[in-house]
Amino acid sequence: MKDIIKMVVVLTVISVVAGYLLATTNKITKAPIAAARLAEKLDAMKKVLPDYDNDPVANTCVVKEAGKEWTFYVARKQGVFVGAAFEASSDQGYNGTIRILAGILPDNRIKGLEIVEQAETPGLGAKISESAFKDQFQGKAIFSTRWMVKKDGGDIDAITGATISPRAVVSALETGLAVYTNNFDKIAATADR
Amino acid sequence: MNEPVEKTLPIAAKEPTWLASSSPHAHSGDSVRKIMLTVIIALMPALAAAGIFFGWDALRLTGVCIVSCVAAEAATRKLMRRDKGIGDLSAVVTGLLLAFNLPPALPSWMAVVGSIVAIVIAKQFYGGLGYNPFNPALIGRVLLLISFPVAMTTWGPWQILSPAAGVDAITTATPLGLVKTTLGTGQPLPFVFDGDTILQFFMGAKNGCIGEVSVLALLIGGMYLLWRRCISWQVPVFYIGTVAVFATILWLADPTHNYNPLFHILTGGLVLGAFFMATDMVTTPVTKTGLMFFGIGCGVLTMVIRKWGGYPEGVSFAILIMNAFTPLLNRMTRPRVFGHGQKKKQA
Amino acid sequence: MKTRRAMFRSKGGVHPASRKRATNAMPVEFMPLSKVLFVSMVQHMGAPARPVVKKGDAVMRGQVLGEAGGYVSAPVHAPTSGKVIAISERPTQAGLPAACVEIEPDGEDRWDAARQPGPDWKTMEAKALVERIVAAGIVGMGGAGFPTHVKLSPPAGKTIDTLIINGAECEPYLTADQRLMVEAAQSIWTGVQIVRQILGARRLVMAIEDNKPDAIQAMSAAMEGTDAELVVLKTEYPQGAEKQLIYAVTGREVPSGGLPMAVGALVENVGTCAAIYDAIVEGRPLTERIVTVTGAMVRTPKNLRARIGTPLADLVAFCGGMVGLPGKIICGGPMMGLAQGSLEAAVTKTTSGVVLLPHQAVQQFSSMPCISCGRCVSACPMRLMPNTLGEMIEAEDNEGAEGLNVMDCIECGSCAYECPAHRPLVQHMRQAKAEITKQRLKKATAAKG
Amino acid sequence: MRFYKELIKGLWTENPIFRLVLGMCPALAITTSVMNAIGMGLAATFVLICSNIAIAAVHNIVPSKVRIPCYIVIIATFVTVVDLLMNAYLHELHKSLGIFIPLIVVNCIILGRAEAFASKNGVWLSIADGIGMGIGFTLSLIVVSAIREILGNATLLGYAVGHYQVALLMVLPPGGFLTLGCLLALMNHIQAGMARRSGHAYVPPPTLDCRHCAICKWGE
Repeated sequence: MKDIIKMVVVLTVISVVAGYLLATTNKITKAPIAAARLAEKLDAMKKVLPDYDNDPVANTCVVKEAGKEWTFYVARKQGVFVGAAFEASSDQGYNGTIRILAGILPDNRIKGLEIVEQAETPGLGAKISESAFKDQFQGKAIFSTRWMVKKDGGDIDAITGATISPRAVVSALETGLAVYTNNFDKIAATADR
Repeated sequence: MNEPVEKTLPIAAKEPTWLASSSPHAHSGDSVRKIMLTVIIALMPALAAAGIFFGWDALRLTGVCIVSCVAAEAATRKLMRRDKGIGDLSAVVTGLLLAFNLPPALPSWMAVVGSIVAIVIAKQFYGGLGYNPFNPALIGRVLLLISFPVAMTTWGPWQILSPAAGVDAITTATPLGLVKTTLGTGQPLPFVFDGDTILQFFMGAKNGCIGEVSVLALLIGGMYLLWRRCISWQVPVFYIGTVAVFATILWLADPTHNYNPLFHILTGGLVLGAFFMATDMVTTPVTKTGLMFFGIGCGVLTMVIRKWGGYPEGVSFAILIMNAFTPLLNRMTRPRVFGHGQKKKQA
Repeated sequence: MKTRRAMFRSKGGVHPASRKRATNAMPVEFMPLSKVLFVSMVQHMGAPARPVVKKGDAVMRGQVLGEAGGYVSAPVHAPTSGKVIAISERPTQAGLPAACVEIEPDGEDRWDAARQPGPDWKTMEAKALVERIVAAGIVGMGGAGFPTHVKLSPPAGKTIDTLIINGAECEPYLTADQRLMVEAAQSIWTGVQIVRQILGARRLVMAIEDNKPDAIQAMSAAMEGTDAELVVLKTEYPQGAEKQLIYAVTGREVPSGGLPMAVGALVENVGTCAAIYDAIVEGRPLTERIVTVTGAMVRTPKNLRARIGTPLADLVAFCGGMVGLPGKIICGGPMMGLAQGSLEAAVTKTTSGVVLLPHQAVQQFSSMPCISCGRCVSACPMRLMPNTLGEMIEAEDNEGAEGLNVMDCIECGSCAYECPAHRPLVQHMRQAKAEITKQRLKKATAAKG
Repeated sequence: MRFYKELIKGLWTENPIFRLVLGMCPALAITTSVMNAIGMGLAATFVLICSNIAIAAVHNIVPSKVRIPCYIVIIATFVTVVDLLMNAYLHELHKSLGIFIPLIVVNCIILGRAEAFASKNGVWLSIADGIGMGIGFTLSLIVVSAIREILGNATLLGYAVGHYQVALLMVLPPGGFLTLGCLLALMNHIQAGMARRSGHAYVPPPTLDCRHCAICKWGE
């Protein structure tokens, strides 16, 4: 009986001390973590959107389509709509889901494309994260481009030895673009907050 | 008859000059070296076919692989102070099989890397001939495939004899690669699989690794091996049979997204694998039942990889995976010992 | 009588070149008496015989030289008349020293006065017949040398319904049994009937391999008009092994560790049956046997009727000597026989042949690793896995080997015959079996003490 | 003196990766780049030192029946602290190490040292043990990852080391197994040589099948 009480007490004390330690750490790191995450996102936005002076991360338009919720980040400069960015994903990757962030200019051209998340084969499919692949999307008109890799009869250069990953990127982009064009009016009209 | 005879022994009886070892004193006369030699002979038609279809490249790769395998074997054996030399010819077989699994345009130095990996890591590190759990040539090939995917999947142009309407007759993909791409994206099939194409695939005028293209040449070699009792019929029959059955089921279920079973048999490394790689004695089961299951397993895995996997071809991976099952199959298919009533379940 | 093919084919087995053609058509010749006969007291399985003569004694042919050393043992008789010149220790064919009575023949070859033909065997009791067999020193002449009377005295309650006469002679080279069947079919047949009377066996089967058509013909002529069966076996080694033969003829499997009587069967060699005929009808104890002297290194291969105790060197010399240095000299067949270090050993009751192999025909064992070709697994008539067993035993895992039934190994040599890596598999098995037997004995004594 | 001995044993004689063969999961998973190896190594070292201190301090009062839960709680606490701190201040590294930071909890080195050392020794020696083991672990990871990064990515610490055809396999999981296996073999070989020179017989670990493999006898 005495043993059991001792066990309970010791475990409780250790857990309480541990809990206190964790709570403190969490308190200290909460703000920096949030800041780091935000910085990460803003950094990506800067890459895919033109110059803006609003806060696109806060200025969003949520659309429900194709069974998914799409978030469009609207960028403005001096109140004028200068572009929108959205995240899209495809599970047709070689090794799981690929998530991209794409930015579109008001003249219906792509401003930029970033790979947010991927687990493709290093040195092969993972080359979709390299600028040699990503940069080809810049300036492509969203309506006149055939959104397929060249091997499948489209306009997008694939990576040597890896067709699957670029194909997944293109398919994610194409789906996102369709949602964007369908809801363009609503997105462009999103009021600044 | 009652006259005692003189002892007229031609040699001194006290000093034995002959062997007094254990029975049996007779032997079938077969040896590891002879088996390896038979395999080498059986691979010659395929080598000739490779020479016809790929020319200089085929001979270059074969030469490089054999020389570097034998050199690696000799060097490792010397360094490890292993008694037997390269006389068993197993390194030559490994070199030949590795070369047969390489695309014709592969740079020579990559072939050397593959050979060294096959001999040193896949074979000698495990203890040499007889102790390697995996087929050394396939380990060499898979390592090259994973390490240098671009070089290992770059092919020259070849012409399809019966292209489907509106599809280019010249392509730089393998037949399996073509089918994987087009069926995967729902596009029309690139060729009509009629008599001309079937014959073309059977003879070997197509893209592929240098030793796998000519089904005819491989069948000649395979029959020779069967006739010389170097391989048992179970593996090739059940391997190719399983692929055929699997492919037929898929094809009947959905002919628009699956290809003809005959196509699956005539393309890729299936025939090379079924007759020469999945029959490697060291890495396959010893019992006939075990070999049967081995063949079926290889067939299922090959089709699963071809149908659902990332690579268009799965023979190498299928055989290597089944190699890992060999000890288990040996244990599971242990024959019932004579005079033991029921099959003994051994822990 | 009906003749049929064997109905059951056991798994495994090998097909070595038979090489019987050198001697299978040669009539048996009498081997002249040697200057000295070396009669070993170890002629059989079980306890050695005890010498009952001493140096200087004059002996007659058929006189007892050594009496049985126990129940599982057999007496040894003088092969000819002469003088005992020494009782020495000499190596047997297996190379181990054993007591040996050396006899200098007087050349007259007079039979012991006590010898007399028996009464009509058909009127004799089984017990009396067995007693005469014991007295005649008859042992299994196929090779193992198990005392015959032990086999013929099954414990009460055990019935033997099938008697199988082994004329398979599946070992390559040997033709002693084949010639005996061709030349003395009637004696064999009488011997068989005596055995059948002792056992009261319902079914009688004569089993001969299909590569001996002359023997099949001779035996079927002798058996004409009886209810016995003649089973023609497909030639395969080791078809003549007791358990394999019973299976091929009856489809019954002798249980592991059991005797043939467990499945109601009994196997007797044709030579043994002829010896039983000699003992019962002629009253002659076992003092000679047929030995095939053959192999590429013998000048003129022959089948010889040789006295027990004849030195092997004399046999070879009578056949014209050697044509060169042999690679191996084997007592018995090349699959299970004993390799001889010298020609000093002498003929025993179980010496069915002397084979002189050339160097190139001799198996050279090596220490190469197993390449898992599986040929030994296909060849093993007991359906063991010699490859795994060999590796286990090399790793000194005798317990593991016991678990994989190494004790069932009959040491037929099929695995090592097939092995392309020339691994000494049979040697491994013997070593493990000896080791396990030793451990079991130790355990048994410990349990007792 | 004892302190010094406990400090250096982790570097060679009781190196956690190459001698004790502990912590294989991170050694195979995150050694694709030297940067990852350093990050993982230091994170594990930090946890190891902290947990060693904490466990050495409390081991006298913890009943032996609940000692494993107690140790796990202590270890998990420090791991979470490291996880949060890295997320906050070393965000990029935290992203590339991913799931492997929380998994330090089940890294056998940490619990292994807690059981084998910290629970039997004082705080002072446990610090030495933690530092030594941690540094040994980190250095081992650096060796493995350097080989993999150079061969598989043609870089070292992110800087290009030359222009050549890289072997992708090296930065994929099989490359981890290959590298680690070869290094373990080399280590056994060196160990065998050292034992021989000092006049001892080298006894390989009994669980290994040493009948056929002769790598540790290479060149004898």
